[in-house]
Amino acid sequence: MAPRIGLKSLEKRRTLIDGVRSNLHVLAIGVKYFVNPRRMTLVYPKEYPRLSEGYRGFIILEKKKCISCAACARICPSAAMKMIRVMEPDPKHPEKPRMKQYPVINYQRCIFCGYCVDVCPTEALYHVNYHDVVYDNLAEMFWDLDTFQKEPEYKTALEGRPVRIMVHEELGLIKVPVGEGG
Amino acid sequence: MSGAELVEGPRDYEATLKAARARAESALREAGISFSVEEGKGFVDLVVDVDSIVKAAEALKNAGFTHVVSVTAVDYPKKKSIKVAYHVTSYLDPEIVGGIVGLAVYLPREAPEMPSLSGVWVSAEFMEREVYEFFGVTFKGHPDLRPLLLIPELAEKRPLRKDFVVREESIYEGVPERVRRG
Amino acid sequence: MSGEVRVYGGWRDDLGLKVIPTRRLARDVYEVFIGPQHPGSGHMRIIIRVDGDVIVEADPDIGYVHRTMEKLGEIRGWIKPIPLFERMAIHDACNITLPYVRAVEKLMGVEAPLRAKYLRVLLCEINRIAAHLYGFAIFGVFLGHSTMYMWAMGDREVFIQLAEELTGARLTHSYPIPGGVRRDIPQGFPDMARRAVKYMRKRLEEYRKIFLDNPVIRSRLEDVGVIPKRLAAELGIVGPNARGSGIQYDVRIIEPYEVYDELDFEVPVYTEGDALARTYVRVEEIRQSLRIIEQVVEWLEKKPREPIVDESIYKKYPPLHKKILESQGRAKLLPWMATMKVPAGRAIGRGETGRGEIIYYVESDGGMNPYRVRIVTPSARNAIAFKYALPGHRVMDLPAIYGSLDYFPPEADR
Amino acid sequence: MSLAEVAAAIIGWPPVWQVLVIGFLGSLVIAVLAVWFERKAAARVQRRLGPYWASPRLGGLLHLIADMVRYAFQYPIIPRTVDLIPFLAAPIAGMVIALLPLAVVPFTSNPAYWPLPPSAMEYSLLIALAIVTLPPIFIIAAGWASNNPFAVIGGVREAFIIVAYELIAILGFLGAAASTGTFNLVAIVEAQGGIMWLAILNPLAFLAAFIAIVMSTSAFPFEIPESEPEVVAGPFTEYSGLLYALNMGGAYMRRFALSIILALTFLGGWYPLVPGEGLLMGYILPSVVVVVKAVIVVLAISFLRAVYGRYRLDQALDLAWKILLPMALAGIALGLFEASIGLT
Repeated sequence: MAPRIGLKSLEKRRTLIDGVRSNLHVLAIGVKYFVNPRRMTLVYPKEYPRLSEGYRGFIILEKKKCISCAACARICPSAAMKMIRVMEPDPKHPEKPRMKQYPVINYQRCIFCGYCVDVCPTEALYHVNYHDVVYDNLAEMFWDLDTFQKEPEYKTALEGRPVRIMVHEELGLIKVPVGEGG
Repeated sequence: MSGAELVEGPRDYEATLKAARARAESALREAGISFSVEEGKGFVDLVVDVDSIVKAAEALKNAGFTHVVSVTAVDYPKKKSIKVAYHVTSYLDPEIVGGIVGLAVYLPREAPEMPSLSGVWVSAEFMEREVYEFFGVTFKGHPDLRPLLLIPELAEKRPLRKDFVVREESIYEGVPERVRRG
Repeated sequence: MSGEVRVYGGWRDDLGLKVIPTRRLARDVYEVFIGPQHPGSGHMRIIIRVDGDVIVEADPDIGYVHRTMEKLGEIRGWIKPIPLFERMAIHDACNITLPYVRAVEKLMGVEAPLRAKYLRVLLCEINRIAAHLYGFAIFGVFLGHSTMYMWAMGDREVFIQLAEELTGARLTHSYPIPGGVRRDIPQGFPDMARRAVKYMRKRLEEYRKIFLDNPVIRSRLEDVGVIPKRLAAELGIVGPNARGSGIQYDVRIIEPYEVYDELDFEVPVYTEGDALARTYVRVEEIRQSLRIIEQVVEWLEKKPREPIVDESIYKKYPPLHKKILESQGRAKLLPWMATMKVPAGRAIGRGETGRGEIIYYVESDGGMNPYRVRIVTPSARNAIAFKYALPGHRVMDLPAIYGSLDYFPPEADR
Repeated sequence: MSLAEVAAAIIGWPPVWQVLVIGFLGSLVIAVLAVWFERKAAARVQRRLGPYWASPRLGGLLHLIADMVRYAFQYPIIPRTVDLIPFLAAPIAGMVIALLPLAVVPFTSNPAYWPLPPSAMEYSLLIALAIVTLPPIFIIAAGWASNNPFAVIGGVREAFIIVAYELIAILGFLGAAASTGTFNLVAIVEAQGGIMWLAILNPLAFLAAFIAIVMSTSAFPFEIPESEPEVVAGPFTEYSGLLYALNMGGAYMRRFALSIILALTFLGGWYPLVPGEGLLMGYILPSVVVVVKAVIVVLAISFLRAVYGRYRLDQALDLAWKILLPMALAGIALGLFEASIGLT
């Protein structure tokens, strides 16, 4: 059980008969797929893939878990995650507002590497399993703190039909329709 | 050389590196070139004088080092020098195949100049052009010394020298007013 | 006209190798700019000078997608460059970042646990197949074979799907981190991988029929763009291109990293050195990668789960992190990683990507940022092959040679 | 005689009718069909959907019409450096002349609907072949007038290809003439009768002629002058908008015209239908049969795109001169032999 070098050489140039035969092979395989195409196409957005739970899509903040450590902003490779300071009431002393910092995210820059989610010590950030969301303008893509706490509306789901993409032994990829919420 | 001598199975890189280093050192000694050794993890640099580098390169080439894998330049502003290392290795010699040995010189930071080794190792040609544009090292005798990746105006700035500073944004910067208000 | 000797063909064994200088030929040759906005060039330009239909001289002019990787690598700490570097060859993301991670590991003195090594190899081989299929797709388009393009791109999707299940991202996995990997295999992954392997084996047979044995394609590739063994060694070309020329070199064998020395596979070497041989090397490599995936998946399935990060990192994990690693198979990062310091030193990390050997020279001065990251990508080393392989061929051979070298501009330009 | 009658008489005159209606309108419809089929067939082989969104219910059939509308409204950019008159004239003339062979081929055995007088009909095959050789000149002219390296290289390639395929096409079709001993297309069709198609009797000449058609219309695997990876769009690199569409349409029309000649000479023409009296039985139905056969040939050529790559120029020429030319000559010999033993 060890890797090794395998010296090989090409088959020699063949005769005319071989040429005719391989031409026939070519045509036969073309006709084979012409008759039975075994398509892989996903007719997006009529159908859209329901991605797996571990998919690294949009990142959402659960604010009450956040401990303001700024680790997410520090590890962000594309400087998409930023910290802002907000005044908010202190649960212990409701009369005295306190200064706290929270992350906000700029989806113009985010590369969905998921470092922030993985670095968060309290799991205050999580991924949703979609990322095909459209914006009217770039400014909107800089989420403020409120937007960061809500999962964005998944408009594709309104008009499309979800399918789950599976690996198939004969056909490569197949689409299996899933019911709503399934 | 026959096929049996060549690489067949997995190899011990440390042994290869040791052999390559011994080969290179003896080649330089035979050529009567003095050198000092700088250790690294996975390679070794042999530092020679700029006047003897062509002779050293020829000696290494004759010792079986077929090609350059990297012309690595590092800027040391504190030492006022730029180190240019030709990391070379061999494809054809089974004893030292893959072992990386560096042939390095220290050049003054002001007007660094050294003879081109692309006459010895053809594979250095494009990499020398790269060092030229990023560090401003002039290679005398290079067949075609012009910037490779950059446009000439940008190459004038010698972007990989340490005095070309690229500043990273802090984690509080770049948040628009709308978002900062929370 | 001028008394210059015209050089037809970059190399003949009896002439010995000499540097071909550019920009010095006679004026009566026709100059054609292939690229950068050109269907057959990608983001690069090849300035060819043709005499009749024969290329006299080729001057690869690269750099159109240079993204200052080396400079940015110096300012972003040690872990942030990983997602950056994978953008050099986005469909080969794990292969191209792993050597950097290994170089950093060498400097830090940490080592990934065995399970993480297997996981790295798994993703590397998935990436290798995807990268080769991508190469085939582009090659197909170059030769006017649109079916090859669509098939290879479609089948690549299978392996992207595998990678997505494993890492959570289609292409930019950012999977290896110093000391381990980020995720363990999800439920049902081994079966999925086995199905994909079976499927791909069948498809390779069909590829052979419609593409490799297609008389049209065969005649386009045979004896075209021959790079003899000695020239290959002198030019220092890497990967399948070198192995197509009979160079017995593969980093997985020369410096077996991760667990490659424990796996059973073959590194195909063809001696012909023409475009067809380079293509066959890739086909064989896909086959061998499928074998590796099978072995790795079996190992991962059989062996009990263990932490997928280095002991030194794992023992600093708070209970929450350990719970997540056990329940979701997700290895959390620790906050200090963003600003960690790496002991001073110099290391070279290398690995075999789909296109060949990649080398990272990483130097640390003990600070929070790398002092220098020098990256030599396989395509950057293969670029010089254009200069020597093209002359002497017909203009119509240009796409065949370009495609067979599997040159990928974003990777070369860094 | 009213104006309408005059117009009807002009259009009803077989040469005009054949060029304008069967040729131009017919080939427009057929181009829509053929392009759709080409895309759809390639898509099926390539495991994808192909044209779809332009008309989902028709399976994307109207995609080419959408394309043509786009071409029609695209701003045609004419570079300053071109030679203006040839640049503009070449695509138009090329397309018109591509259809001209249809003015001389018969679609029926009923002499009332022949486009040529019976005496000229004796040489109809030769006349058709003579006209067929004209359009490539305009492709070369287009390339030359464009004054662009890619266009010039494309034009030169076209010139090489012409020399190779023209001879083979003519010799291939002459194989049919040799078999039947006449240049009269009507007589050739009649000689084939119901099932004695020359494609079966003389497969060598048929194959040579078929491949020559593939070559002449730059279909795969001989799409060399317009080979995208090296020469962008070959002679048509500088064309845009409607002019580009004319160029592309010209190639389809030439393919269609040549396929009609092939259908007549090798595929039994209007048989199994025997033309009778009257407009319907004597002319329209037989011509529909011929056109259907030609369309099948066009579609078969389109299918090749899905499975073949592109030959190199010198390899295509090699194939033409070393294999197809002897094959076409052998086809003539076979035809003469068959004629001498009275097989046809």
